[in-house]
Amino acid sequence: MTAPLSATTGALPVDPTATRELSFAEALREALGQALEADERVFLMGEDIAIYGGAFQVTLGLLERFGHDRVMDTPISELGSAGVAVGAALAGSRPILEFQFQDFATLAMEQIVNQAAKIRFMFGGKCSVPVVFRAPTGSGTGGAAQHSQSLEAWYAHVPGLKVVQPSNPYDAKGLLLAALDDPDPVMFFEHKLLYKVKGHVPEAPYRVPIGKAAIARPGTHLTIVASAIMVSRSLEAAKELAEKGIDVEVIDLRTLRPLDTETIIASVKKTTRLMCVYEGVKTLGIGAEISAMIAESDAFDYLDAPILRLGGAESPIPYSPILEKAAVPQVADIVAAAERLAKKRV
Amino acid sequence: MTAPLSATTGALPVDPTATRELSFAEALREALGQALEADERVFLMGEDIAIYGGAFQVTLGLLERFGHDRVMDTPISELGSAGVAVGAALAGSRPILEFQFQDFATLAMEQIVNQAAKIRFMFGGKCSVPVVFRAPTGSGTGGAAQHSQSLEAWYAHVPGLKVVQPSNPYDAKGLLLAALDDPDPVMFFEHKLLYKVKGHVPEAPYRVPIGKAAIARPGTHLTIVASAIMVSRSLEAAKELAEKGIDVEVIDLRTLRPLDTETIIASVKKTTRLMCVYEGVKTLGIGAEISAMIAESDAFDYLDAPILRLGGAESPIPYSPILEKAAVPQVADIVAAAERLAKKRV
Amino acid sequence: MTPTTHVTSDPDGAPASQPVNPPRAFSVFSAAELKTALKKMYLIRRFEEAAEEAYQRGLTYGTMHLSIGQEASAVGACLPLGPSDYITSTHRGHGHCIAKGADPKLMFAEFSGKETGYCHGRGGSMHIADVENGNLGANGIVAGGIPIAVGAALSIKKRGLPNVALSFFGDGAANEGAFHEALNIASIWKLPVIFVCENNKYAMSTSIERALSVKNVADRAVAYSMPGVIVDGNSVIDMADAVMAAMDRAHAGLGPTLIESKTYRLRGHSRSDRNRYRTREEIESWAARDPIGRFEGDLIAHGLATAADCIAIREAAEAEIAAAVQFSNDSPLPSVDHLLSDVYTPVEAKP
Amino acid sequence: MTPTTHVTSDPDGAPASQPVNPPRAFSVFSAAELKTALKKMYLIRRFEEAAEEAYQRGLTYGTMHLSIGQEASAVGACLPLGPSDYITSTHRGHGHCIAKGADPKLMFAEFSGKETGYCHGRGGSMHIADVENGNLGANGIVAGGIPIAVGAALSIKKRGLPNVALSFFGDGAANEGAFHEALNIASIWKLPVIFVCENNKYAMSTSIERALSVKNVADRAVAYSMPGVIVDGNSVIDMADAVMAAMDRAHAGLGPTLIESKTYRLRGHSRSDRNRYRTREEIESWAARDPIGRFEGDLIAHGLATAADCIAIREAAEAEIAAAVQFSNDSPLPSVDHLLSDVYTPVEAKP
Ligand SMILES: Cc1ncc(C[n+]2csc(CCOP(=O)(O)OP(=O)(O)O)c2C)c(N)n1
Ligand SMILES: Cc1ncc(C[n+]2csc(CCOP(=O)(O)OP(=O)(O)O)c2C)c(N)n1
Ligand SMILES: [Mg+2]
Ligand SMILES: [Mg+2]
Repeated sequence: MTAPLSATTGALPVDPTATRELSFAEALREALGQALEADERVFLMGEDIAIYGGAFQVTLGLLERFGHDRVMDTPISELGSAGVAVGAALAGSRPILEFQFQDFATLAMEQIVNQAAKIRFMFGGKCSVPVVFRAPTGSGTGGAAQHSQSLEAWYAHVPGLKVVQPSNPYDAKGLLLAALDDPDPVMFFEHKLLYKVKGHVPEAPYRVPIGKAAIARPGTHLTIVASAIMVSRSLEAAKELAEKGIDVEVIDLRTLRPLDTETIIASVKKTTRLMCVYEGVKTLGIGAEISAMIAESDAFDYLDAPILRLGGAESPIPYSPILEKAAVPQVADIVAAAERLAKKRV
Repeated sequence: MTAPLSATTGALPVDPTATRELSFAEALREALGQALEADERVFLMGEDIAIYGGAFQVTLGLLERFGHDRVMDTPISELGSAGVAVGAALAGSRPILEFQFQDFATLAMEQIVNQAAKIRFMFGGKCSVPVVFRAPTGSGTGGAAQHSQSLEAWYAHVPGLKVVQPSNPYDAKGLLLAALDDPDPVMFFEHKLLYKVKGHVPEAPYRVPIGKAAIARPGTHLTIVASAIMVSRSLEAAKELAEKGIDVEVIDLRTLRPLDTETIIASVKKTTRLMCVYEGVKTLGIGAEISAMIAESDAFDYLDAPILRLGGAESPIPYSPILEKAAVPQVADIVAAAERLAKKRV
Repeated sequence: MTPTTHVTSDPDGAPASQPVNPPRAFSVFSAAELKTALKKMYLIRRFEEAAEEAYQRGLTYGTMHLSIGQEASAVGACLPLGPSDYITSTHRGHGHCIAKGADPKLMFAEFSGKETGYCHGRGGSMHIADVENGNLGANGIVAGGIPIAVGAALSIKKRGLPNVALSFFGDGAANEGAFHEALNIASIWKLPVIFVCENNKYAMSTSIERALSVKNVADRAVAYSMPGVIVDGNSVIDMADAVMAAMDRAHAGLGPTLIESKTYRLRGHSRSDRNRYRTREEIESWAARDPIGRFEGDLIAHGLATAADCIAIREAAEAEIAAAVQFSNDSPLPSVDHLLSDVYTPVEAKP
Repeated sequence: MTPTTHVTSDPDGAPASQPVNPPRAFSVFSAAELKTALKKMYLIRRFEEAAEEAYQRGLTYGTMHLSIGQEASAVGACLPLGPSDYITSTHRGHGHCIAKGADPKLMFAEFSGKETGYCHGRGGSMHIADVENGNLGANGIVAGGIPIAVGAALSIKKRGLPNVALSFFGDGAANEGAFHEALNIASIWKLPVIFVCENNKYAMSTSIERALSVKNVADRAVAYSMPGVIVDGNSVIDMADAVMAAMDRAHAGLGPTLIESKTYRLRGHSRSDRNRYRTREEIESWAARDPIGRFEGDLIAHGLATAADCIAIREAAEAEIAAAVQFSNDSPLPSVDHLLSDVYTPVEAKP
């Protein structure tokens, strides 16, 4: 995991000599703890987040520090809990609701999409709904079809929501604090395979702005746009590709809504080739939007090859590890696709 | 509304002298009645579909013909009803569940997406879930933000589902009968503004195959891909555009999943210009997929201009009619955009 | 387990007119306050009639759900509430809105899609809200407001405020999962929330007999260890008394109450209703129990108002609604240039 | 309203060991059938232990939810069912699956992600299903199977079949909206469905005291006008008796029953559980009420089996599971070439 390379990409300046390392989960926990300390309106809700510390242990220890009033175990009631969070936000609190898996937020779509996302608009801009919905996403843990989905694109399709998906511990903390500052509802997606990944994380609170992508690796031949776990896979692929003489620029989206179209367009104009790598199902996954956005932008004229999408398979996520791996892009897939794309010409 | 023009687009041959006209709602009702007659496994469920005849009167009169056992009013329990439909389908029945508005299916996403769509796959292909979920969609009736959504793209993102969206009475009947034959779960979306639109509908049962688009109007300068109400708007725009010397080909998608990529690709290769017109929110709406699909296909090389998307505004649907109209593409918007696109060159 | 409290109940499910104890509302509220309540009932009635007229004259758009016949339920339930208490409302929300103190001018303008409306024309009939004054909005989603009220109550409790949140919903909403989850959460966390189910016997065309597995919605209270109270929803006084008792419980930290208001809507479900599912006799029998005349009778019987007062109040309400309609008619439409301006909250860049 | 039937219940919520009436199961089932039930309990126990071993040896993947301690609930509930009766199960579904008659070989292969498994490796532990034999599947979604069972019961009723659908779920599931909606629908339509809530006191780490607004899940039956029955879930005989009574009701067209099986899981919630939320004493006290020893005692006391029989049965079960593990180990992995082949049903082109 690399911290953002340049201040122009939206990150705050980072002391290059700093070496304090935290895992992605620890970074989130630190952000939550700092938010709970800084603002008494903030509280956490979710299934098994208190005593158990959350299914992925993100909230471990926060109960001991902040008590049951601030770190609340909910019954298994996703829709009700989401509505409670919306109501609390409307009444002046700052709730953070954890869905145990993103898949279970399907039960709460009504409150997320019909209420949280639309209330400000429906009410004529007279109020805001400052709620953060956190959820672990993605495959790779053997969770099978109902515990492995990457449905981020659904939320990115909904005006009124912001959708954030960090790829490394530094961004995890900074984006979570930014999400908490945000007056509007933010969907905060955490890829399960990242939780144990370590990286540099400053202790003092900082924000990574929502809506700014990062250039995770600058390059000249080809642009890869990715988020979450696909950023590290793309960076790994980029190393291999560099050895083959293909210099890849990797853009870490960080935010899926609003999209940082500027950063992507600028990169495509530079490299003239675009590949979108994402774990969600290929059809109508986030890569569809990025591709379409470029195809209607003035970057279209710069393209030297068709736009390639490497997305999840058109199937539910299977259980057996061999199938599970085959269902989402792996490093080798990225390398192979990028090689093909680099050779292609219009 | 025009019936499909050519047998190669997937429609059964239609007697050109036939003139029997039905409204879109009547066509659906006829299909439901014929299905109930033909197959005793078929039954209808939904809120107020029996005595009331459904919020849009699609099922009016079916209670009288088939009785409460076949035409069942449910409590207001979208999630439970969807699960009941899934269970009945698994056990050998052929349920058709009507959501009163597509917006309320947000309450049933769990059963639709985690269960109906995935059961066959999760169970290793050992069973099917033959259920049809019907739902009225779209704006234009003053329903405001929670009664006007066009979230078709969500479902089209989900492997295991098929997604159908007829644009005229002929297709409405034929696609609904095809959906009922289909062994897998089908989302069947009916645009509210179409219910009263009339068109030719043969009385005898017939099928319009799922997965085949129709060329609603052949043309040479520019391809418009649309579905539902946007097909008639695009056809109307095409007339105006023809007067301005722009000969538009209008493709009626009919099915959003699986997409008929072949028909779209062939059209784009012919016209070299593509515009996607859809009511769903522009970002990640169905046009994103069509654009991306073309941008990675060999049709990319044929493009003489960027791909244009004309989608819904990045806002919830507002109540006030003047705003509501502004939030989704109207005929004049299509004409203006097509003119722009026809002039553009790469 | 607190048992369901049936105040009184005839076999038809319609409670008799007087509760057993002397009504508390008469001792708590002044004559002026009670007359304001009567005025609100007239405002509601006239608002709904004006809405109906506008529709019949083709001046409005969209659907609408009128609460004519249910005025006592809305006004009585809101009578004990202060501006810092919250309510959540429903698709049939005009009455709740007026009862909670909304300005009919801004409501009618909203109903008419005008820029001057509560929501600048974005929301319309089903989304009128006034968050600042504790109205967290009508709601187009059946049962959608129930968990939201629970959340507001949670926020109240966290901040140690002396308030409550009150959620209105219909009998149909009691079959939604959101009802179940919300009541369970409210109960285990002992939140200051009051659930007011307005049971008007039908959810659209579906009678409670065909959709609800219990006779009374209040019978479900036991499943959440909270009191279930059946109230004559056509009596302002009975409704106010029930809500005051629930507020006492809430303020004492004892948690939520489920109040079932037995009432009836005299109009169709919405503008498209053809009334195929109920009899003229039933409608007429309920029309005879008109909540406004009933409340006037109560006030006169207790010497709190005269017949002349009542007429004056009605006329004032009529004038106010006429002015509201005029205000709305004179108001501009929203500008399409601002379509996107209320989707997100403008954020000051953080340093 | 049928009142909640507490068979017997101590203050701890744990029912005493013997119901009041002489158990019906002993007169209904032959010694051979009861011994098969004992065998199934051993199969479940050994299956779970083998799963645990495989996990500890790093041979499996994903998560798993073991039902050790809950064998009587699964086996007793399924004992009266025939192959044409349906069940829906949960994330903790291995026991239900074996109880309903699944082949442990195909189950272990599925658990291990092998092509020879019930689902060809697509489903894994949480999705083992055998639709042909009436098992509509384990389910990764808490409460996800409840409305599905109601739908199967609806289909049964429509076709006039003499069957039932039985839905297993946990105490945690009783707080989901799906539970509420499904029970209401089952009640109003009088469907032949049996709801079996396995209350093992915790949903993951969350004790019922902190999540459930009633003392017993069965207390909620009254909200759906159905009988609520509390059963000692560690007794095969009590479970079978309760299900038989519910089947009688269903067959008579009287509709659903809610059975609450009081039981306990002796292992952690899933492989990642650190058991922070319960005491060693509690676990040990339940371990002392082991359902297998209990059932053996019942059989021996009634002269239906000898101690030697029991040992033989256990050994046979152990051998069968060992063979299942071997079968699984010898089985091939799925081929990635067929990743997409089971997403949609192949359709013959219609003429
Ligand atoms: C989730 C949801 N389902 C269905 C509807 C459509 N609908 C609007 S009102 C209504 C009936 C509501 O009945 P009830 O709760 O009794 O309220 P009432 O209309 O009688 O005041 C229905 C079915 C909706 N708005 N939301
Ligand atoms: C809808 C949903 N929410 C949350 C989860 C995560 N989860 C899996 S099992 C479980 C606890 C279930 O408790 P209970 O229903 O009592 O069953 P038990 O595990 O005790 O057998 C939770 C929270 C899930 N699988 N599905
Ligand atoms: Mg009602
Ligand atoms: Mg449990």
